[in-house]
Amino acid sequence: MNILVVLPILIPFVTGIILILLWNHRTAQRVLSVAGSAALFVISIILLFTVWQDGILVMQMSNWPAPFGITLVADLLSAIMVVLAGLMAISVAIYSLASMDSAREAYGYHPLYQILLMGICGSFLTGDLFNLYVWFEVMLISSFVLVALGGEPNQLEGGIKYVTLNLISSAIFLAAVGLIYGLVGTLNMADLSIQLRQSDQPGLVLTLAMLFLIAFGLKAAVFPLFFWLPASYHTPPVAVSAIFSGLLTKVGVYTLIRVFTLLFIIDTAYTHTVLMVVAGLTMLTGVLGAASQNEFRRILSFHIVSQIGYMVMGLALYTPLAIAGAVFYITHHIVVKTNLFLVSGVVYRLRGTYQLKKLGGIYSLYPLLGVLFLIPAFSLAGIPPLSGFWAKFVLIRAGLEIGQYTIVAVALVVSLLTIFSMTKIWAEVFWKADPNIDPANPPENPSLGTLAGYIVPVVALAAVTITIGLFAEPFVQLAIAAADQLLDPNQYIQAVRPELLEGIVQAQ
Amino acid sequence: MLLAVLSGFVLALLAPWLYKIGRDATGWILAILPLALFGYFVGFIEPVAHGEPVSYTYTWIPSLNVTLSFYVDGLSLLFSLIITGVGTLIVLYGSGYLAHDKDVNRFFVYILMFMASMLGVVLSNNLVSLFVFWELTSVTSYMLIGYYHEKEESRFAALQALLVTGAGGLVMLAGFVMLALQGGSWEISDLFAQANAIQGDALYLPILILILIGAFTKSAQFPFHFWLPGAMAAPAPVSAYLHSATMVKAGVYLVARLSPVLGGTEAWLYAVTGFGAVTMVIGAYIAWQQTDLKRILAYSTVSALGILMMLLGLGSEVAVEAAMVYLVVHSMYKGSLFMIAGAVDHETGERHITRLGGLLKAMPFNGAAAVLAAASMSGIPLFLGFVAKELIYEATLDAHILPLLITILAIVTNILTIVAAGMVSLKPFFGPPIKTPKHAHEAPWSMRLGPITLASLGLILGGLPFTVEEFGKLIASPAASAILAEPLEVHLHMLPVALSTVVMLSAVTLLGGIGIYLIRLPLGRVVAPLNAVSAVGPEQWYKWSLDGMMVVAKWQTRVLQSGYLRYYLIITILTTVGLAGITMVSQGVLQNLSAITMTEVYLHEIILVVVILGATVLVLRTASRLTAVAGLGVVGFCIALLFVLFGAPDLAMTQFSIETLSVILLVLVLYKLPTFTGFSTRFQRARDLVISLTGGILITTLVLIETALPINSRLTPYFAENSLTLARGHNVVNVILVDFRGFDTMGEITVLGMAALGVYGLLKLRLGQKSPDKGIKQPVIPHRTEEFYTTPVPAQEKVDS
Amino acid sequence: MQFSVILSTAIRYMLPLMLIFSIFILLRGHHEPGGGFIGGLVAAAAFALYSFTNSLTEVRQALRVEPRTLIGVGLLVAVSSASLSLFKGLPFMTGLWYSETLPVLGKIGTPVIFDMGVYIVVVGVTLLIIFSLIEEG
Amino acid sequence: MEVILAFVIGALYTAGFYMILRRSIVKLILGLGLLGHAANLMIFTIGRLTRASPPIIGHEGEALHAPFADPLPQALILTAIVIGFGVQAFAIVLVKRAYQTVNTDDFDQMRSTDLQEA
Repeated sequence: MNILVVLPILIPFVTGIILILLWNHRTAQRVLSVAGSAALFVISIILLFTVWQDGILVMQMSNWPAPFGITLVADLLSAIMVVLAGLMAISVAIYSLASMDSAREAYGYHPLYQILLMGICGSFLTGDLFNLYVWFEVMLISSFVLVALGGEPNQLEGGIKYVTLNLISSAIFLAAVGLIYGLVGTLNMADLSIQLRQSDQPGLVLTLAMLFLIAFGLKAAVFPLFFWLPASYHTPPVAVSAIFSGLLTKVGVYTLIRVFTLLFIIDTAYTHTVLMVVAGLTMLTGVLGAASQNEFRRILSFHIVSQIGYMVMGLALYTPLAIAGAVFYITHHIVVKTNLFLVSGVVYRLRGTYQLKKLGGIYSLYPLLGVLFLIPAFSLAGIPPLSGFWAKFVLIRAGLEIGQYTIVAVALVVSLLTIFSMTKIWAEVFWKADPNIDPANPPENPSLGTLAGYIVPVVALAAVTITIGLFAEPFVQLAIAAADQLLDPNQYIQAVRPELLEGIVQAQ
Repeated sequence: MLLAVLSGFVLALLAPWLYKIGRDATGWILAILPLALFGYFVGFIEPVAHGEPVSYTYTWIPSLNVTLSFYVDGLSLLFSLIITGVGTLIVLYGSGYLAHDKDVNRFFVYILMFMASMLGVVLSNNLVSLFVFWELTSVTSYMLIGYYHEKEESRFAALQALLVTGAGGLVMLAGFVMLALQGGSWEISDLFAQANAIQGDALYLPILILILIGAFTKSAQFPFHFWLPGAMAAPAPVSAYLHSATMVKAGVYLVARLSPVLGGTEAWLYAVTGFGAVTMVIGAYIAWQQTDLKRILAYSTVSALGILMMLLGLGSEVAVEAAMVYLVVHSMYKGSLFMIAGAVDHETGERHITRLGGLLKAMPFNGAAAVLAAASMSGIPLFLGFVAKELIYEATLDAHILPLLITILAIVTNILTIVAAGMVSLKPFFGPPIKTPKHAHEAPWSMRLGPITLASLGLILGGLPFTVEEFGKLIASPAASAILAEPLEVHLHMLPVALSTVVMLSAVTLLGGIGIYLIRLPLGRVVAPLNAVSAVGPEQWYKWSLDGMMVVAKWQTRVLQSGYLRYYLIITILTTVGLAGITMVSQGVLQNLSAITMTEVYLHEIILVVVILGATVLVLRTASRLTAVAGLGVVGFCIALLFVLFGAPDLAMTQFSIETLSVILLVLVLYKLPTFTGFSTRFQRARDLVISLTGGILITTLVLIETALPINSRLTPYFAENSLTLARGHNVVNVILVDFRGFDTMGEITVLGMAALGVYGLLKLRLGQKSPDKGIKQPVIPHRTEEFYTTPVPAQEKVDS
Repeated sequence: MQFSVILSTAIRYMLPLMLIFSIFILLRGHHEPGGGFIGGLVAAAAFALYSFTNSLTEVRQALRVEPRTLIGVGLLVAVSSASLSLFKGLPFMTGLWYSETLPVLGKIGTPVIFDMGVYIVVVGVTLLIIFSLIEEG
Repeated sequence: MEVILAFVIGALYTAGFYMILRRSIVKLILGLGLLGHAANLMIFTIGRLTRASPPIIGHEGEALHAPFADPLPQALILTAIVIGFGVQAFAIVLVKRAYQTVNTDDFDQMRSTDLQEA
């Protein structure tokens, strides 16, 4: 037992509680929010290193042996996800200090932010299917509130769609959990892995797999379930968009990877073919959606959808290299996508709009900001040697290795279209001359130094992107090791409770 | 070697700071690096010409077989010398050309990065590293072409170049990966030995096509050639460097590099030679009809690249040797002519040859350089261009396929090339002076050095028997041997040893060129109608595909992201039913339905069920909000009763209290909302009912099947056994809630808490309007005065964002 | 809403009774149907009723703490009881039981305290929602 | 009884789906409420029905003795009910606020966040 497993949930939880108790103390809230996020980041890194060194970490909640209680499990994938959550947490927390308006701060932005993190970390760490539902709900309710907090008309409109579709997803998830319990009588994922593999109702298991695909696919915003995302992600303050864009859909992807490597592997030819189709269509529709947009954050939102397709593609290919590709892709994508939203926020801070038509001239005035945009943008587009290139390279290679030419072709086309829409932002926002230049009334152009709260996280995340790109080896190794774990569910089961494996032996 | 390749990147990053110190002298300082690198590579000439290639390997990403491995043989050395040599002159030239431009430091950054990337391309032995550098050249060229980024034309050209070469690059990447997988190695030098295996594989043809597409886009081969003239929106130094001497040759380099692996087959011969030949003719034909100095040069570059490709496709000893000599010749004359064109443009403000003339007096140095370069371009004896042209004819006459046709095409191309040479050198500098927008004067030294050096090199190398031979022995032949993967013995001669067909062809070409030059204006008018064809040319294809993509994108987004929540829901429901339903049917799950058995039912249970169904119908049909809420409440209470009946008192109590709360809440909130209005048509209602029914049927089926199966809870016996003894509670449900699965409850109360905070925040905080002050942070609102928000705000106007 | 004086007085006296009843439900929850959730709802209902007959200010005075703070405190109680075991080197939420039986409370252990946390949160949540809606008008 | 309830659940789901497909935002909320009921009843039924033996250990016994209702689905539903309540309470208020800003019950008036600005 290792306390590290539960800390990523406890730290934001306790921080959030204290922030609720310090409701009217703005300064204390700001300090604590950053401190809590920093603590989460530090602990997450320690967790990852421990898992990397000692193998999968497990904690049986309330000390009941699996499968009877709730088990927390940190394998490499979980640990990686938690580290990413920690990194985003601290980056966006700092960014929020500068960008969040005091009105929203006064109505619980900081505690909600922490509880959101708690829900995200809980989703990554739990080894129990129903408990996963609970963490999903924790995450969702916080995100619901964050989307709508402030009550601007756009927020409310987008919020309703966001809330409704996610509630549907939760309802399907809950129903599927009930059905799974009714079928095999257990909720622990390790135990489920065994029971579902040995079920005498394989057809029913596959049917339930489809329900989970829908429930998690909706959270991950895959085709054709992504509508809530472009409808809402551009409505809240940019810090909220940023943390959402980085982490929320990735929780969906994480759970897809989890259940389709651990639970539903009874007929991968069937399930993963469905996933492959989903992946291809998600990539395409997402990027085409982005191409048709003319607003900074909407383009970025559609790109989230498109990129999710790549991650699902890795899962669908279902080879060690492909899964490693998916894991690497998630790592890269979270950093890059969050950063792009942060940059959009800086531009908004400077010009007060996200409309490409009304923007321009940023590169001439702020060359550094231009570079800070180009790093994540080119990375997203897969330009080497940035992180996104390696992510795409691994997936393309994995696809070609097993002769899946169609999906590779789609991935390449989408890659080109990604370049297209990233350069569109670049050309319109940064290169083009500022369309509103009014010589009589020049716009205020604060130096970037005065925007330190905005710029520091952007620089840090850009540095991470470059590091992952230039020194990709350890990250690739990590992804490959995570993939090896994922493709051998017995490792997971062994770590949760070795006795469970006896069930397999007897059955064989 | 690693330092040699990467130093350019490092210096690029330092350039802005150096510029702050060095100002106008920065170019001279920065030029030291390419010059030093040039010297460094000169040091390789002797050993490479005599011995084995040198290779260096540095680990990078071993898990993916990616190494930073560099391979110096004749081929990569020749390219490295061009890149660094011309690079030195370009950095100087650029510093003069852009001296008064505020963004000149950015030029330095990108040009140095480009140079380093280009070095990486030609030196990399690892396919992935090569691709990395390859893409970097695309990206840096994007930034360079878009240097004058406030002009729409520049942005368009930059994007066009990036998309065309980027698309090719991505296709090529697939080819690379397949090549490496088939060949069993990611190192090019290892693949040489696998040539037979690769060429025998079923995937050979796809691999070849994919890689050639990459090379053809980069080297502006037909039908991808159009981006190159477009790229003339770039400043002159960029055109001189990227679009004549280096980047566009990357495709040529790649074809040459992979010749030993992929070359020698019929497919190779036809594809590379064919596309090369077509490109060379088309390029030359369009070139002489242009009037813009840079566009003439751009199309003639396309033509030259076609010649190079064609020669590599022919693949004979003499063809490859010709390619290498011509490559060097072209880099020198074309680089110098681009710089001269830039200087003319820079100093006169004009680059249309029809409006230029008699500049020799004002610009003697550039004029002289132009004449020298044009002479080499025209292939006049004593210039290296002549040597190249002789070799080209030798190669075409000797071709394996259609030697006559290819030779004729080559002659036509060369004749038109001579015309173009005359147009860019004679027309602006000789004849009667024409007044130009700016008062013409000679360019500064930084801008003279490059043209003069490169132009005179054609004479220096080609003007003496000794230099020609040494050039062949040390530079061209080692490069050609690398392409053929075997030592070759072709000796270069300054002048032909005997009067042969080749010499005759040269003479014809020269005379033809002069003749056509003289009648070019009337001839141009004669052929003008033919140019209508270009309206449906490849450039249009690019525009059409881009427009087409946008149409599709907008259409699919409008359809999918329609904004109607109900369509989103319909799609979601249908997807769920579809996926799960198809799976159920196809996997034979429905067979289980036969196992359903009816168990006993009591009357009070039936009554409850009827009440539930009745209340549900009421909810559906009533026009009153309150009735609907009441109906919903009845459903909830009846379910609570069911819980009581089936042994779940805790559940029942919770359901009762929650239901009460919900009803209160609904009444409180909905009280003020309007009554229902019928929005939907009868058809929509029928459609929605069918869709909903499919969802209901799916669930019913699943429940029926599952309840017919035997249950075997693996957890419950443990709870039954241990609730009291270990967890000290009689009420097992409560024990599960606070102990066995207490962690769930912790999450649950967190959800509750957040929901309450959300309700609170939603009701109190109303930032109705967009902040008026251009997105600058909301006006600071006193933090503790919550009353500030409690004043109800009237329903706001809808604000679009 | 005009309630008669009798009702208003009755509710005033019912308030403590209902609170005691809610605590009774809370405590017996471990052994009989009941528990923190239902107990909390009963307590909240008491205050809600009170708020129908009295002004919100009075209810707030009777409550003494902000409902928001109750949420925080409840969560804090829950998480503290759950964390105790960590200090003993046991997994999170492991039930620790005081060996003696206390009067009224009976056997006391961390799961019971956790349930009290639930109770407080539920009171806070319910009241926060109701108060906000009432203030909204 | 399970068979009958299976159809009741199906009916509730159908009604719920139908309601959320309306253009009225108020009906959306009612539909979500119906779906919540349906899901709870479904899990309850899936856990198999046992009449009148609550899972409470008698004061004389040490453990539960069959027949007893499966306590686990009950605990799960309890959690789900409470979570559902919290989320729905928020959703209700969200709808109310949305109604206040656009001043209509009609969802078709709420498309602006999806559409391009002209």
